[in-house]
Amino acid sequence: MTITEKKNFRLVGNRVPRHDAIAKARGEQLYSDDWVMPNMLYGKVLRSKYPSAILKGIDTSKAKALPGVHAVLTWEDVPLNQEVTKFGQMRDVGGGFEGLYKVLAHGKIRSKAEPIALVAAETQELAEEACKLIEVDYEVTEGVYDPREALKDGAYLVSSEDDTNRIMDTMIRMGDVDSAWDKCDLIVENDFYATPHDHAYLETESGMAWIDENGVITMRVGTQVLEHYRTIANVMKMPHTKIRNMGVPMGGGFGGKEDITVETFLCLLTAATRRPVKMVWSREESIECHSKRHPEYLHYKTGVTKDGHVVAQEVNIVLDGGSYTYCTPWVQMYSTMNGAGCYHFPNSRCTSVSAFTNNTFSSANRGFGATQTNFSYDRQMDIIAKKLGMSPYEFRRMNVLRNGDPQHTGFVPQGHVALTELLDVVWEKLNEVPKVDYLPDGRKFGRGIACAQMGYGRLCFLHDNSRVALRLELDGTVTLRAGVPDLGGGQGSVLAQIAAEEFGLPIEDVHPYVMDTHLTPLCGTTTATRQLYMSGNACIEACKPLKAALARKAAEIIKATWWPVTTEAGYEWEPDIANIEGQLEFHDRKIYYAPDPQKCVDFKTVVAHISNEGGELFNEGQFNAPAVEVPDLSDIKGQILPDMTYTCHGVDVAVDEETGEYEILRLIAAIDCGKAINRNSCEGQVEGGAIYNLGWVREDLHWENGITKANNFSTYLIPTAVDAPDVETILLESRGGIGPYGAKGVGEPADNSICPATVNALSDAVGVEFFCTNVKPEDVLKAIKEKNKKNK
Amino acid sequence: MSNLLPLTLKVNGEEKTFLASPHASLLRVLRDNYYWDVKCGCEEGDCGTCTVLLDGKAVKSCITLAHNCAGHEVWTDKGLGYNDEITRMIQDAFVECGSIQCGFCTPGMIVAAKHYIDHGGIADRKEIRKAISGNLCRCTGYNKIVDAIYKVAVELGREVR
Amino acid sequence: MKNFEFIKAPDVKAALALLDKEKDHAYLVAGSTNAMVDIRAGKVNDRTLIGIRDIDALSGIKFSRGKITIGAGTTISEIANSALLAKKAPALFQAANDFADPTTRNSATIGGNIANASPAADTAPPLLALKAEVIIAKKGSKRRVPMEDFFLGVNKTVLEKDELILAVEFSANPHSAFYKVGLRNAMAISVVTAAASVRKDRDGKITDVAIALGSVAPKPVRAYNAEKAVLGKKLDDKVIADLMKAVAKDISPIDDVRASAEYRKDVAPVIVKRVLCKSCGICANEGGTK
Amino acid sequence: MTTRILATEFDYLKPATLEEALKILAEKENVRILAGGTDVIVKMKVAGMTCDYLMDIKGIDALDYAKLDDKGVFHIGALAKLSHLEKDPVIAERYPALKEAFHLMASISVRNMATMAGNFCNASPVADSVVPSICYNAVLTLASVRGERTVPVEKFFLAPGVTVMEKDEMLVDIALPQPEANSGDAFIKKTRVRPDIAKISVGARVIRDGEKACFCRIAMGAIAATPAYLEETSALFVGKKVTPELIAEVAAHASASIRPIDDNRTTAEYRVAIAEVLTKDALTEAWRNAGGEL
Amino acid sequence: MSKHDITLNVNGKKYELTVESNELLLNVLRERLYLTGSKYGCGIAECGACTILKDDESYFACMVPAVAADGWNITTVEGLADGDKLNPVQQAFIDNSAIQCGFCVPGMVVTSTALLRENPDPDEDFVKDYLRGNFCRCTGYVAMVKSVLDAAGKMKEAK
Repeated sequence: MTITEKKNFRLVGNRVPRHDAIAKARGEQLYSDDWVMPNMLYGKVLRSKYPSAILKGIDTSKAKALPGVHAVLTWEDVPLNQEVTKFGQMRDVGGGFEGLYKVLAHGKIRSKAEPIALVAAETQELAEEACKLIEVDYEVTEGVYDPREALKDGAYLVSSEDDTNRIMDTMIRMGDVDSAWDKCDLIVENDFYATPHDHAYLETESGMAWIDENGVITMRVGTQVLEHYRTIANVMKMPHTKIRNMGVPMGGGFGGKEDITVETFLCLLTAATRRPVKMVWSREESIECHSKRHPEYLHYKTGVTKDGHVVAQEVNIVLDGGSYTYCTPWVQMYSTMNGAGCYHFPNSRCTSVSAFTNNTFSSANRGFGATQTNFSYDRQMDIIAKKLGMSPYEFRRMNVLRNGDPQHTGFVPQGHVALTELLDVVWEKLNEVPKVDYLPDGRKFGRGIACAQMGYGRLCFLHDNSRVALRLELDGTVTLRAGVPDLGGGQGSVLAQIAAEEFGLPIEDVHPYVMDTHLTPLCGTTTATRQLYMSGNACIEACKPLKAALARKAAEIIKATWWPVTTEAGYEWEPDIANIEGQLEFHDRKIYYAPDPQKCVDFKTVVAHISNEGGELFNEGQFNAPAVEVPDLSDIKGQILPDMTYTCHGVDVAVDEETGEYEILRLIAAIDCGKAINRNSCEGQVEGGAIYNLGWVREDLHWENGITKANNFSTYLIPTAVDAPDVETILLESRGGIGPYGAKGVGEPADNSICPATVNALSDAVGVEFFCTNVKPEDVLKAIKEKNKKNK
Repeated sequence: MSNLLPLTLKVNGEEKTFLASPHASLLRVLRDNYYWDVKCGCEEGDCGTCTVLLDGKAVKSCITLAHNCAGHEVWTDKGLGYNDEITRMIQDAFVECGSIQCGFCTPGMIVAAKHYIDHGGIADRKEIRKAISGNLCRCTGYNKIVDAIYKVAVELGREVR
Repeated sequence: MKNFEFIKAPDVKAALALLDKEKDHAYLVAGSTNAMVDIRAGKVNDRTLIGIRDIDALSGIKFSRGKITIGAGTTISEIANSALLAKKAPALFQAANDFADPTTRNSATIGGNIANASPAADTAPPLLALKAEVIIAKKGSKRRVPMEDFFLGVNKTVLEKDELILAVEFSANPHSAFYKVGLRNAMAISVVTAAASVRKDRDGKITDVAIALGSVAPKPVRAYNAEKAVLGKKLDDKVIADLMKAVAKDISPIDDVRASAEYRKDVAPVIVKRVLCKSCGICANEGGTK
Repeated sequence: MTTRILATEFDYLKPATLEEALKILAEKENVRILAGGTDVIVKMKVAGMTCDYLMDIKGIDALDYAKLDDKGVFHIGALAKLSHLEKDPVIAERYPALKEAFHLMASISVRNMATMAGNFCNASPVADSVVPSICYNAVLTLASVRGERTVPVEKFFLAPGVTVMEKDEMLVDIALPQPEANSGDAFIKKTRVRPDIAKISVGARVIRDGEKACFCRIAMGAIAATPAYLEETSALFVGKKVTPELIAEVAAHASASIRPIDDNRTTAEYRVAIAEVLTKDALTEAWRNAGGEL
Repeated sequence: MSKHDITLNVNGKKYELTVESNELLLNVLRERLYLTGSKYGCGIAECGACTILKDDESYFACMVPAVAADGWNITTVEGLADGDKLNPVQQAFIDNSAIQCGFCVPGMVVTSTALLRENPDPDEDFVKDYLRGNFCRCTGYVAMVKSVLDAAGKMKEAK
């Protein structure tokens, strides 16, 4: 257990207001669309009308002739139209992990709304008009829209660069599944379907780019991966020093702003016109064009003994990668690793395959593949518990992982495994309200529980690391510089809080400067719930040498102030005060000698002394995650993720059996966060994640042969304030994480186990099993009607 | 392109005349004149990030015809924050209660809360949720936002349910 | 390219004059919660926008001699907060409170809602159930059209190009109710809506009834067959069963992005039963209350 | 006071013909004429000069000429630019001192914009193009709706920035008589830095008759309220055998007869001292240019 | 105050603007056309930082009311280069490292360009004299004069 000993925290663990909260409340926070420049042009993307076609030709002459249009670009104008997709990893991984990224369509059009041409014009109306004047010669082809069809021989080939639709195969196994079936008293097989899910962040993709006086293409685009500047530089055939993203806080990301969105288009247009260009996607464009959560078809075959012990489980997953690779291989790793989930199966095997289709491309979405399997394996366990006549709580409690149990790749996580405690606390809280069959208003009551595990920190074979820079200012405050993209999780503020805690300063004395590819040290991506873990530790690393220097100087000053004993022969030190340095504590802008707090010195004074002597007031600390080699994908063994975070959710629902409408009466969310650094932010992630994952049960993109029918906020319905129940959050602090002060990552884990818990509750209420993450009133009513027909 | 007509509005207490095309939305007129605390999340009246006060009533500026507001008074979150005590209380409560994550929905949310409080809003979580049901938020799950508005209603001595 | 003009009409007379002058080009704009969406989507172009938001004469709720008159310019908020309507026309009051969200309700007007004539217009079923009349004016003349004749089809009404809705009028009826099924509890275009209003004699027999449904046909419809099934009878399980069977004949729902026709066929009878029972003051046992 | 903007308000007029311009001058009050603007705009920025109307005469092509008339007199129109005059062959041949004056004025960009007439109307005591003009007996033509009148250059100036022009008059032409045979001239200007306004400038023109000068005009800038014609001193030079001594005597008289002032460019004392030296040099050079020996 | 609709042809592009009678050409170029190459240095026609070309002659933009410049064919420093290809003077200034702070350089290169159009083969004195209206505080003009002569030489070779 790597628990740092610091017990008496002053700031860590409190509800600390964030440094940017006031600006956001006052409406002064500027986002990607809040910026204009003189001579600015408006950029627009012409997108494919068909999900699957061959691009025969593009005639841009009429568009170019329209007065006020300054650039019309197609794939020929892109210096390097195809590049390998990277996601800020410092190490080349290859092996099918880094797929193809095409800037503008060429050859086969692979999904609806794939970018074909770019326009820059003096007004938005002109840009729209110009797009209409571009004539595209499509040869519409049949396309393939189901990954299982795409994998069959002779299926329509989505990509013009590969000779198969198959993206990647992986397999994880433990024990001997094949021989274990006969040890099972009950074998249950089910097929689950995880639906595509849109991030629906409130701020659509937008940003600006301009060329500065020295020819550096500077962008102001909110993105979760600042390191995309490398890919863009390659595409523009420019040195990595000359593409800069002066990052902007995002109006939500959730993984949707992890891929390149507007950046490359802006760079191409500003290079072509030598004028600043702004591009803002409409909501319709955002929903149709950016990535979705991977739709997954999961087949579960689970064997258990009659007294409730799980014996064996076979999982086969088919992922719909959509039109381009993007994050599919990474998501597939998470899904495969999490196939059997947080249950201790002596024998398990999970195979997965991902395939191209002509649907919108799938990539990162909060949960990153773990949510799809979490829904399936927890539903499967719920179904089995019912078949065994056991309480869903007891059955789970018997089989969840415990400290020392290996993951399915054989690796034993060092962090604390709190699944049993979480189950206990949620079940107890749920049962504070007695379970009933019917509510007084006649609605059917249902209760469900589910638990989950999800990694935090990136895949270990990426050799992930993060850097934070600190500078002691002469007035005793601290400047923190970190290239940490802030998508709303308070990633910047928490680093300031950690630095303030380390130096014993109030939070307002540390100001974070964030998100600039070239002026702030790169912290790595804001993905995989890694920032608190990686950058938090990097921040502590950065503090260490500075604290050491401060302690050394403080010791000298304290000695000189309080301990000189004058004798005839001059000064004489008391003998036993040699080791002051080791007993100093930092708080309230002072450095105290712990044994006798009256002896202290101002933080500012110590900084001044160091400065006078030309000492270093600046330090950049780096933290490296545990690193492994790329595993053998056909039999993945060893550590894949640095550590896991465990969650458990309990849900009570009321179902109107006549209309199928249902309401979430209670939602209990429990998580072992290791240590809450900023309690408001930690709770915020758990509450926000709960409603985000709850939304997955109701939101439906209505995909039909590659066309997104629900492409705006009046048809793609995310939960409003009246649809979201009050979330009762329970934060367990096991101090068992590998983040700063024993913290664990909570961002994505908070987006797990609510959807299965809700669907478990609905199945409990209606008495019919649901196998799809999306359960609309219509589905509930149909299930009730079929059940009634069967009972007759 | 239709021509631009002069449009006089009182925005955040200042009388101003803008040039706006006949079909321009109040949102576009405000944002094109650098009132950037009025956000655009859908431009269809479905997300609420563009909520402003028009003559004291919360409206969605993206589906409000700008010229229909000629001579009327518009207040945005930023303007209210500097001129209205109640809005300042709501803003501070949002900061203290951790009701803000990405902050994109916050300006519209605060204006909706201001409308609710101004029209006799009581300290009742269900009523508060109804009042902000026109303002989508994807990050917070609405919990802490309701906490903040509840806190302000209590501080103002409203009926507690 | 978008091409519009804008003229502000200070009063009804001016508005009618403009309508007469502009004819096909005219496009009335009050709350504009639908108008702006259509303009942005390009469904409406080359028009003269006539701003009628500030015409006070067009808004207001009046009650005299048992009749309620609601100005076309009255916002849905005013209706949703009207104690008078809560008592005298609960169907319309409930519909207004289920309408989109409070912020949209501050702009949207009842006139705009029925003029736009969406099959899912929330205020239509209650007005149909309350047997309202639409008071329409054009330059120099006025006419009254019963609600049931007002709608012609999807986004189509009897309104001529140069006509303006002045108000809707109906006789108060506390025995009326409304129920909406939507995919969300706010900002949700209705999947099915139902409204009913009844008059009963002393021993509970229904002497007069009107039932209406939304989102189940090209236009909001009266459920004549359902009405026949209960007229002159006292509500009991058999009558309710007949009622629910009859509803199927009144509706012709379609599949759309919100729900399937089958679901609408299943749900419509249920919510008709609920609104009728509520109108009659019988607390339906399996009713879902929001 | 700011020089980043024109913080004064006025209406801008641009007459297309001279008649129209003169009508404006007659009818409107407080009108300022804008040609090159290098004096007017500076005074509006720093000297608080204001006007109700700024009349831009650059639209009147008729005023843009520099040509000989049939009687051999050289006429310079109101819009003739200093840089063009500097390169004008007739001036180079007939009025070398004037060419030298033009060349030494301000900078190439100012000379591209400014007009000779403008330099006159600005009526600075140091106007470089005025000093040689005095020596050449220039005659100015002032036009108004009431008609035209001519004024010899030495009579044109009354005080710094003030001329004999009436409110409704406009300087339209500067006429330079044909210089007589064996006449010689010179123009010397002393400044702190090259493009600066002169500390003192001296012009001299003589006509040689054998060993004597039958005509002499000496003029000086920056030593009096207006560009000065030292009539008395000039007279001393005429009718005597020209010798270095005579030149020295005349120079001494010149320096004694002037009452210069101190200003931020130099002191009165320095001007008096230098006046003598420059007059000597100017006369020597003029006499040589007229073919005389010393 | 009067308003005037004027047309300025700047660097080959036509701009139609409405200007107040007292708006100066320099401010219109900088704040309305965003051509911030021409600089404000003194405002009283002394320093040359605001030098532009009218046709081929160098003018001080701070001395001209914008309304008086109606119809002019103006070249600013931004108009000297042809895309990425700098004009000979600009290139010479770089090659001879004649640029330090660079604030006077726009005026300097514009005036030098006019110089070479007027006199393609100047000597050192002519250059020094021609540039006397363009102040520079960093370089002491030495490298700049050398650059103009270098540019003249290169242009002669190119012919």
